[in-house]
Amino acid sequence: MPETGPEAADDRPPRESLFEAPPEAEQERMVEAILFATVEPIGVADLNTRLPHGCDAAATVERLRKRYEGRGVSVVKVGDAWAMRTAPDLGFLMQKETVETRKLSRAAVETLAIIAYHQPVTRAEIEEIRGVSVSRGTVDQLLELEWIRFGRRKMTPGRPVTYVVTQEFLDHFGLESARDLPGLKELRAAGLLENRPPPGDALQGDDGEDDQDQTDMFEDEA
Amino acid sequence: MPETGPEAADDRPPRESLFEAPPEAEQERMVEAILFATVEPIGVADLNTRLPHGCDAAATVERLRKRYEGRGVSVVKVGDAWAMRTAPDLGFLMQKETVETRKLSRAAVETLAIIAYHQPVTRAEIEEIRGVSVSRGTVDQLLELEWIRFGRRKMTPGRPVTYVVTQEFLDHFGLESARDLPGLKELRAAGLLENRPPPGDALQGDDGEDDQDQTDMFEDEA
Amino acid sequence: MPDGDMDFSDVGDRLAAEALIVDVDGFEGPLDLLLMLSRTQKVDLRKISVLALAEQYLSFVQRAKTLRIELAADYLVMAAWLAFLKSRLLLPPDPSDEGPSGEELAAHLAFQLERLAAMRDRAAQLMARDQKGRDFFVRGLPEDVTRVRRVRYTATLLDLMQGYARIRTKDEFRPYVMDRDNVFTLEQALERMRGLIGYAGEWTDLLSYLPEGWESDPQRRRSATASHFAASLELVKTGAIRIRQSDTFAPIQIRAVARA
Repeated sequence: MPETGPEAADDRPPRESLFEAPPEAEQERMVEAILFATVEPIGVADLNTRLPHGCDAAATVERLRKRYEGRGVSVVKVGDAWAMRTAPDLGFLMQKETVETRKLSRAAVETLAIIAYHQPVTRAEIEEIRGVSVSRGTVDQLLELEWIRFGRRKMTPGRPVTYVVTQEFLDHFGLESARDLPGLKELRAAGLLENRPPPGDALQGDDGEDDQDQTDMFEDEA
Repeated sequence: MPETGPEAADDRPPRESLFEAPPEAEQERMVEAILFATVEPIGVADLNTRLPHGCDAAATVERLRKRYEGRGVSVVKVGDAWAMRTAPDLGFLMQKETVETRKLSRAAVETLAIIAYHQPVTRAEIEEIRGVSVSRGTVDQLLELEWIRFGRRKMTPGRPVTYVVTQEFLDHFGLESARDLPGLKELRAAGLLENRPPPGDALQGDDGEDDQDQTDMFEDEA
Repeated sequence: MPDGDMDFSDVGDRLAAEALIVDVDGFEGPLDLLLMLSRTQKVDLRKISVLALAEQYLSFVQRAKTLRIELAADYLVMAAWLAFLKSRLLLPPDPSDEGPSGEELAAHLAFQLERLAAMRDRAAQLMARDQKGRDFFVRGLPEDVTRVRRVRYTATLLDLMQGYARIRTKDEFRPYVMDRDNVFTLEQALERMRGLIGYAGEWTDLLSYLPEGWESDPQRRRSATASHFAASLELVKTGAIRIRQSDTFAPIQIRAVARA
């Protein structure tokens, strides 16, 4: 719609006082330009600081998302941030752009999945789930890819460090949030995300707290 | 959105036969995605080799250019090639201001102080008081900061321009007027002046008179 | 434990077991191996026969031993634990034993296997998702945000005052030159009074001796008054004049001493 260009906006100067936000169409152009130009997802707060005073980035980005529905490029939500990405079904056109990634080992892939579904999770918990020790290289590789990062320490003896997945992880796998991980609800319903200690384990008391932490983490992200 | 993955694309083979071009809208999506993701501007011939057989890149890119008219992003021709760029009028959004706070130089502080205490004051008078010449840069910096401005010209030979402090200056330093500046007596009481000021110093008396004296002093000298 | 014993009468199973032994390095620990073994039961992991699984595992370890394959310690630890579990499951519960029952232990193992299987499925699903740089792409030519660096200068009122104080203090080191415009010195007063004193036959107010232009301006008047007073005292000392004051703050009067 060429009518909504900058000229159109200039046609209504009386409404454009210094402290009045630009018209919606203009705000949309601005958010479009910012998201378009940037590789990293941008948070709504960041958008607002870059937009002129009085703009509503949250509402604008939603409108923009609608506008791009079904196009070759889409506006996607990544955690609390927004980005533009090409439509996944057009990947076949992009051989030139395809980035060759190091093949992840089975251990790395499993560890990543465990961190994603059980976050925040300690190394000991990952080892408990996989039944083998987690090699340093595996964690390092995931940290290097910026798919995982350190979370807050667990309030259990030794205050072990935890791992959580990152925004880059969400971005890479096209997830809006960690709650959108496939089958998360089913796993939780089946009790498979519980950190259930072996029967007779002395540390049984911590169980309840741990679960609390996990749930909180996902709820926080909502 | 795993449903729209590569599988989804595979779901519509009837439209993607080897000899039939995808519908116009689909071609547009494809060109849109390629122009978005490509690292450098891409020519029509290149586009055609990347698009499925039978596509018309030249016509599609023109349609796409029209579609983006007036948007925050535009399809532009770069030499013989095409690229997508953010609209030129939104360039200001692509700048991120980082404000660095730096202490005013000693020369600037002293010059400012002299102007504040002795306004309206000529450059020659500032130099006389400071005992050193005042660099053009220092005065320019203070003018730029809008802490000083030009006052009326002095009615003396050469009619030199004078400097006075601004409202901006008063706001910055939390003063209601330049008369609120502490006098030398107060400076001494505050321990800022260790030594006795020279006899006959214009600021020796009480404050109210000082201002008067200050002005007089220079008018007399002129 | 409905399935009871698991034997290797079936040739296929036996071959599978052999293959497992050869592939032992390919397993990521005993739990991984157990999960693989459980697959041969071809049932929902929740309905798995842990007893049968234990049997399978133990016979695997046995075969590995006969084939002189070195097994990592954790495989042996698991074997010992499964042997213990097996005995618990087979023997009637001992009421005096306070530890967890065989069923509880078996249920936990089943849970662990199910959980590991679930994580593997999810990992596979995750990797099958559209991935950035493979299925969808970011902007190829990002227009980097140009950073405009703006310097904001600050100074506090204290800086300002210190600056001014600095200049003013510096003034003191300037060679001191008395600003004489408003000062009437003792010498000047003495000179002047000596010339005038001869005419003072009567008592006259000292202030009437102040020179013209020094009577009205307060600063000048102060200076001239002081110097004339001092000069008159000097003249009294030499006996040239007499001086008197009738009361505190009353006018000071002088009179020339009549020469004998």
